[in-house]
Order: sequence, then C-alpha cells, then structure tokens
Amino acid sequence: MAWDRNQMAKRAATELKDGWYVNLGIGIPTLVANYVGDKDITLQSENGMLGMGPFPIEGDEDPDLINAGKQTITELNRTAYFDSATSFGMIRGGKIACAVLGAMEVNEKGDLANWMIPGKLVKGMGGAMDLVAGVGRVIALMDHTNKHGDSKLLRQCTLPLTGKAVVDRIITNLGVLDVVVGGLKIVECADGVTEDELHAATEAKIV
Amino acid sequence: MAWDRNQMAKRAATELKDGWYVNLGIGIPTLVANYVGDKDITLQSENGMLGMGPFPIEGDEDPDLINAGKQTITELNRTAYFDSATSFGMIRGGKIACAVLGAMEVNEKGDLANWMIPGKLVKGMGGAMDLVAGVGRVIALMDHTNKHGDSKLLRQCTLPLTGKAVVDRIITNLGVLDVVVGGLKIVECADGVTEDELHAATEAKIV
Amino acid sequence: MQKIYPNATSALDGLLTSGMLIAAGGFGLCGIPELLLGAIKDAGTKNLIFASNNAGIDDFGIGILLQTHQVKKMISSYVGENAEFMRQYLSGELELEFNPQGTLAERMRAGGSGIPGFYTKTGVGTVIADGKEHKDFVGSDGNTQTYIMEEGIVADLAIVKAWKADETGNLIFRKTARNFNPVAAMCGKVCVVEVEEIVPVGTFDPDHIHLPGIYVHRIIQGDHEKRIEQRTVREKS
Amino acid sequence: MQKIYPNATSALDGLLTSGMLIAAGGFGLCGIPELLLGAIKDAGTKNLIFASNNAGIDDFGIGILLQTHQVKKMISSYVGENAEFMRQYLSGELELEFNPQGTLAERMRAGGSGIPGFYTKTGVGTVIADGKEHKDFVGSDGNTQTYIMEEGIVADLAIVKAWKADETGNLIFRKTARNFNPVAAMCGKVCVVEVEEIVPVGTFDPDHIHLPGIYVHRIIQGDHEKRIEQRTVREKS
Repeated sequence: MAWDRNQMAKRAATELKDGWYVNLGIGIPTLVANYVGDKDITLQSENGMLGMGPFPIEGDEDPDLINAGKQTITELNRTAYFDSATSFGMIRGGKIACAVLGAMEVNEKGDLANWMIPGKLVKGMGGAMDLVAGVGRVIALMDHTNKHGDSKLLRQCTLPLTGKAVVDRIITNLGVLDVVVGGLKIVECADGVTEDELHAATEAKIV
Repeated sequence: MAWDRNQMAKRAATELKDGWYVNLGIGIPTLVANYVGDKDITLQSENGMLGMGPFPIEGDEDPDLINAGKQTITELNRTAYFDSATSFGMIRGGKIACAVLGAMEVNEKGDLANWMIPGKLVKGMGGAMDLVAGVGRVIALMDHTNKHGDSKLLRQCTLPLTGKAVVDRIITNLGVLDVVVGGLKIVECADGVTEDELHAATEAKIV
Repeated sequence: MQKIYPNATSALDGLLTSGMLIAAGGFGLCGIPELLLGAIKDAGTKNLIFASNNAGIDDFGIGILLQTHQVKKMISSYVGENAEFMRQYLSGELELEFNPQGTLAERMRAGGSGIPGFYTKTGVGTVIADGKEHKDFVGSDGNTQTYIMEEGIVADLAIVKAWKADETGNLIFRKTARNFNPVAAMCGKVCVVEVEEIVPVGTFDPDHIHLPGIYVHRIIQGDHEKRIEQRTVREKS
Repeated sequence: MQKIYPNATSALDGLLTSGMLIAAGGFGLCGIPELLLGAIKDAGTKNLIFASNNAGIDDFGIGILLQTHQVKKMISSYVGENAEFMRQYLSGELELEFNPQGTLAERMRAGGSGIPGFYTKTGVGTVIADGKEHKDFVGSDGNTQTYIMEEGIVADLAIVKAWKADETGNLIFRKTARNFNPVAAMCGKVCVVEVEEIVPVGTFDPDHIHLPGIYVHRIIQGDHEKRIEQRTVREKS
C-alpha cells in the first residue's frame, strides 16, 4: 500500500496556505492544482504569468498562452503577464512562497537532482535551478524508489545537482519527510505504510 | 561678442541627428528643444518617459506628469512611460544617443564636474552620473568662464567629478571644442570671437 | 487573502519599528505615498532610514518626517528642495548616503530580485566609487573598462503610490508617477500601497498590469493631494 | 526616422555576418520571431551563435537553422524538444552553453542595461558554478550566503516578435508571448522586430507600452503561423 499519483498530489496540496503564490513543476506537481479546493492560491508560470488557469476548452487554445511545460492554458480574472526577467526576479527574490517540483534524487542534506542524467539526452535545467535557489519553500514531490526498487532519497546524490541544500520537505508515494539538521525526519507515513517500511526504502539517514 | 544662451542652445541643437533619442539637462540645455526644427528627435526624461512634450497650457498641468527638473510637462503621441530602473537601464546601456548637460568645470581629458561645490549646499547628483557614464555622446553646454572671468575649461577639475573622461564636445558662449587625445581641439569660434580670444579664455591645453 | 485595509494607519499596523529601512516610491513630489507618510508621522516611529530618490519639501513628502525628527538617514540621489533637510544634515543630525539616481533604482530592483550585487560604470572615478570594489570587464568591442560593484537594497518595508489596484494587488501606475514605485515595491519585505481607486478583480487587462500583486501585501484607497512642485506652463499658441 | 521595412529579408539587409551573436525572443514556440528566422535561413549566414531560451523543434523556430547547419553554438536553458539538435550536439557539430532560465533572462537584461556582471545564487553548488567567480554576501537577516557572478550578454543582433508596434517602434506584447522578447530586444546592438500589426503613432496609450521604441531599430509586419507545441485541452464542464 502507498499513495498513488493523485493521492501524492492531494497530500502536497495540503502544504499550500491561503494567499500563497506557488510554482508547480511539470509531472505530478501539475496535479496539485486539482486539489487546492477553496484556498486562495495563485499559480505562477515562470514563462511570465501569475494566475494560471486550467487547460482551455477545445477550440479555445491560444498559441500566445502557454505554461512553462509549453502546454496551452487559460487565464483567470486576476492574471498578470510580465517578461522573463521580471518572472525570475520574483523567483530569485523570494516572492514565490512555495515550489512543488519533481525530483530524480534528493539527499539527506536537501540537495536536489532533477535536470540531467549523464550519458542520456541532455535537455537542460530550464527554470529549475532558479526555482530551487530562490523560492521560499521547496517541496520535492517524487517516487520514493526507482523502478529497480532503489531509494531515490540518498546519502549523496549521484546525478548532477539542480541545487545544494534547497529542499525543505519531501513528499513521496510512501510518506512525508523533512530535511532537518543531520538528516531526514519522518513527518507522516502514507496510508498503509509503516515507519519500518519507510526506513527500509530510504538510503538517506533518518533522524 | 559671443553667443547668448539661445544662440548656444541653437548651436547645440545642430549636433542632434534625425532619429536620435536625446536627454537634455536642466538650465540652458533645456532650451535646445526649441531649436531642433523638423528633425525627428525624441527627448528622454530620466524620471521615466520617452517623447517629452512642451510645458502645458495653463490649466492642463498634471501632477502625474513632470520632467526630471520636476516641472509640469506634456506628452506627445509617441510617448512611452516606464519605471526608473528601466529608464536608467536604457541610459547605462547606451541607448540614448546624446546628452546635453550643463557643467561647472570640464577638463582637457573630458572629466566633468557639475554636481557639487564643497562647503556649499549639497543637493545631489540626481541622474547626472548615470547620464555621463552611459550615454553615447556627452555634450557639455556651459559658459566658458565664471563670473570672475576665470576659465571653466581647466587642466584639472577642482570640484568633485560627475564622471571621468566622459565629455565628447564642449559648447560654450565662445565656441565649440572637442575632447581629443592630448587636450581640447577648437572646432568653431562663436560669432565675433577669434581663436586667440578662445585660447586666452581657456586654461585647458588646446591642441 | 484579504489585502485591503480601511486606511493608512491600519495598513501600517504592526509594521513600524525604530531603526527600520523603508523604501519609498516617488520622484520629487510626483507619485509619492503621501497618505502612508502621514500615517508614519502620526505613528511617531523614530530613527527611520529612507531609501528614496528625494526627501520631499519642507511640508510635504518625507519632509514632514524630517520636521518631526523621525528620520536618521536618507539614501537618495537629490535632496536639493528641502531647507530643513539641509539644516539637519549640516548640523550632523541626519546621515546622508548619496546614490546616483540610476544606481539607486537598480539597487532596489536588484534587492527585490535576489541580486545582492551588480557592476556599473556610473560613478567610476568619482567620490561615489570610494571604498567600492572595482572590476574590469572586457566589452563586446574588445575594450576593457572599469566598473564598480553596487549592492542590492532589501528594505524592511516598502511604501508605494499607484493609480489603481485590483483586489489582489495588481497595480497600474499613471504617467511619470510610476518612477521608483515598482522597484521600491519589489525590494520591500513587506509592501504597502496606496491608490486612488481599488477596482474589482478582473477589471484590468492582464497585459496592462505594471506590477503584479505578488509584490503587494496591503492596499489602501484614499484621496491624494498630489501637490505640484514646479508649475510651468506655456502661452496658448 | 523610418523604422518600417517591407519584409524580413529587407529588414535584415546588411546586419548578418558569419559568427555573429543573435539574441532571440520566445519561449518554446510561443512568441518566436518566426519570419526573421526564416529570412536568416534564406540568407544562409553560417556559424551563428544564438542566445535563446529554446532551440525550437525540428521544423520550426531555430530548428530550421539547425537543419541547414547555420548554428555553431546555442546559449539556452532547455533544448529538449529537438532531435536534430541532440544529434548535432552529441556528434560535436554544435556547441551548447546551458544557462539557468532566469540567469539567461537576467544576462540579457543586464547586457542591455549597462551591467556587465551580477551575482545570483542560482546554480551555486552545481556544474553551472564551475569556473565562475564566487562571492559571499551578508543578507538582511545577517546570514552569509554564497553567490556566483554571471555576465551580461550584449548581442550583435536581437530578433524579436511582438504583437503590435507603432510607427516609432513602441511595442506591445500579448499574454505569455512576451517572455524573453523585451530582454532580447534590450541586449541587441541592433534590434529587428516582427509584429502582427503596425499601427499609427498615437494609437497606444503611453501607459500600455511594454517596450519603448528606443530599443527597436527595424520593424516588419507579417502573417504568423504561431504553431502550438503542446495542445492540451479539458472537457467542457
């Protein structure tokens, strides 16, 4: 037993506080938007928009209106547009309260790797390095283990880093962990997951 | 014989080329705008405006529309407004083709002093240091001598500098001089002024 | 998230402390947060440091806080309009840090944008460069030029005047009253804005917004005097 | 000052040289200067260096210049949509300099604003920081943090897509097609802009202009394909 993608997204959505400006990464983090409920959350898209709306109804797609994943989206009545320098100015300047990002690896010091696998196709970091460096609170939303069952919560990252000591909280299919002094601290186990199972699936030091 | 303020301004206006974006300083430089004629000159006001128009008709003054000298002005049909960081971005970035500025002293290397007299009231440099550092071509428009008859075109400036080696051309009531390697070069004498008179009124080395 | 407050005093509640650094928008008397300055005067907070292009005049703008001796230091580019300022400065009561106008604007933008330092050639070879780090850069023309480092400003509080705000804090400025207001807003840890009109969300075209609401924490609407400093007119032609 | 040209080819006349650095606006395929890219392809200029957030796809955007082997180097943050790019990069035909997206945007703005270098914490502790100057700054919280220096980009040419221009080059962008276009325009020694519509001077409200004409040297109007890269829709609810 563990959380599925939607349960992970739902759990991550509980992290977001009323009035926050939030950046959601590509993949599972995108699903978080479905679970914010009545909370007043404003989504930033780092290509130059605050107040990101849902996908358009078919026929309403606008090539001038896309999100950071290059998908067609819509605007809301609160939306504001701006250029890329301003967009990353607010990111680096700490104006975004929280980013929920996917991760390939996180280590016990909060280092995050999510942009490059050496020897594989090199796609680039996009805005990820800016987000992890600048945003107030960084939540890694990720599978706890890879397809071979190896932990993705490591003592040391093996992949090139996106940022050093940048992750505050990790939400996986198995539970929720905080990066604290000395290692990771279990906040919560996923439904039907025991602390022992979480320990067993985690290479990083749990304190 | 020499040029009066309006003749100096008229002479300075001949420096401006069609299509240029220009910043005019406070004082005599402001008069230059009266003599641009049919040339397509766009005036920048460093408090955040391109396309500065003349003073308003009485009754049309708008407290939200002033120039860098804090005077009420008007807009033109080409006008664009922007914030102070953008305004000085275009100044530092060399987008302004020419600035015509007043000066207390200029030396033979093109150093300019126009912001501070030690021991007197300290008002501040405003945008003058940014303008002389960033604008493509800096023209000092000034009286050749002070009220005691002493040259204001010096070997060395005695006042705190606004910028070092920043002046390209000097236009005074007595003539026009360029800052060149080794000193100042006479370009033109004012009406009724001889080269000998210009030499005599100039402390800076004339080459 | 309720950003709208009934008046300037309530909007500043809990934000004012002695010795704090306040970034204020405005150029001369144009686009200054006059209502918030009045409330700061009423609050009587002392030892304030202001990053503001100008210091107002004797009885308007920051000048009203000089009269009450609430200001310890000004970071400004031009303070020539203010006799009381000069008196306090020359008597040593008031500290003054001159910044070239563009440097001050960029320092505010930088501080609000996570940039702790940047290089500029403004002020190189002048007293402004004294004690600052110098660095040479090779330009795109192959020539080497010397620049100085200036630091970003992060203010404890930003006070800003805009023309209109919507209920989420998206701002629109008017003409040259924009000036330092957007960058002051950016550099404040908390940003309080006074406007002439608060409009419902959805009133603004999202492409017309000058400063998105993310920079704005509290908003008030009020009547503005908008005093003119130099009334210059021409003949009807 | 006539800034309007009849078409993309004439607007680029005399501006293209082998080995030049071109800053291009656009994010993905959104807001890219597609007409100017087509004209660069027709001109056949080689060894181009592009500062552009993305590299287009195989048959649109900068991708069309990769197919003709006109590009020597890309300065980008994300190039994942382009198979031909990967082939040329992995075979060593194409150089690639990755910049974090915000660093790239700020480098363009800085280069266009007379700022040759600035500090950022983006990339500290990653390969992006390798070989770059590190400097510690004390924050407003009293804590010391390490930053790296990034340099401003000054491009020989900027190619930009806007929605509308007036005859003096004042520009208005539309929605997220704004993205890198204003900063690309700023950093170009020469800036050529393609728009969907050129309007008479005076059409724009001066407070709605996103980029003043001072940054714009040549303008063309033309028909744009505006291809959508990822068409995502939802059910009517």
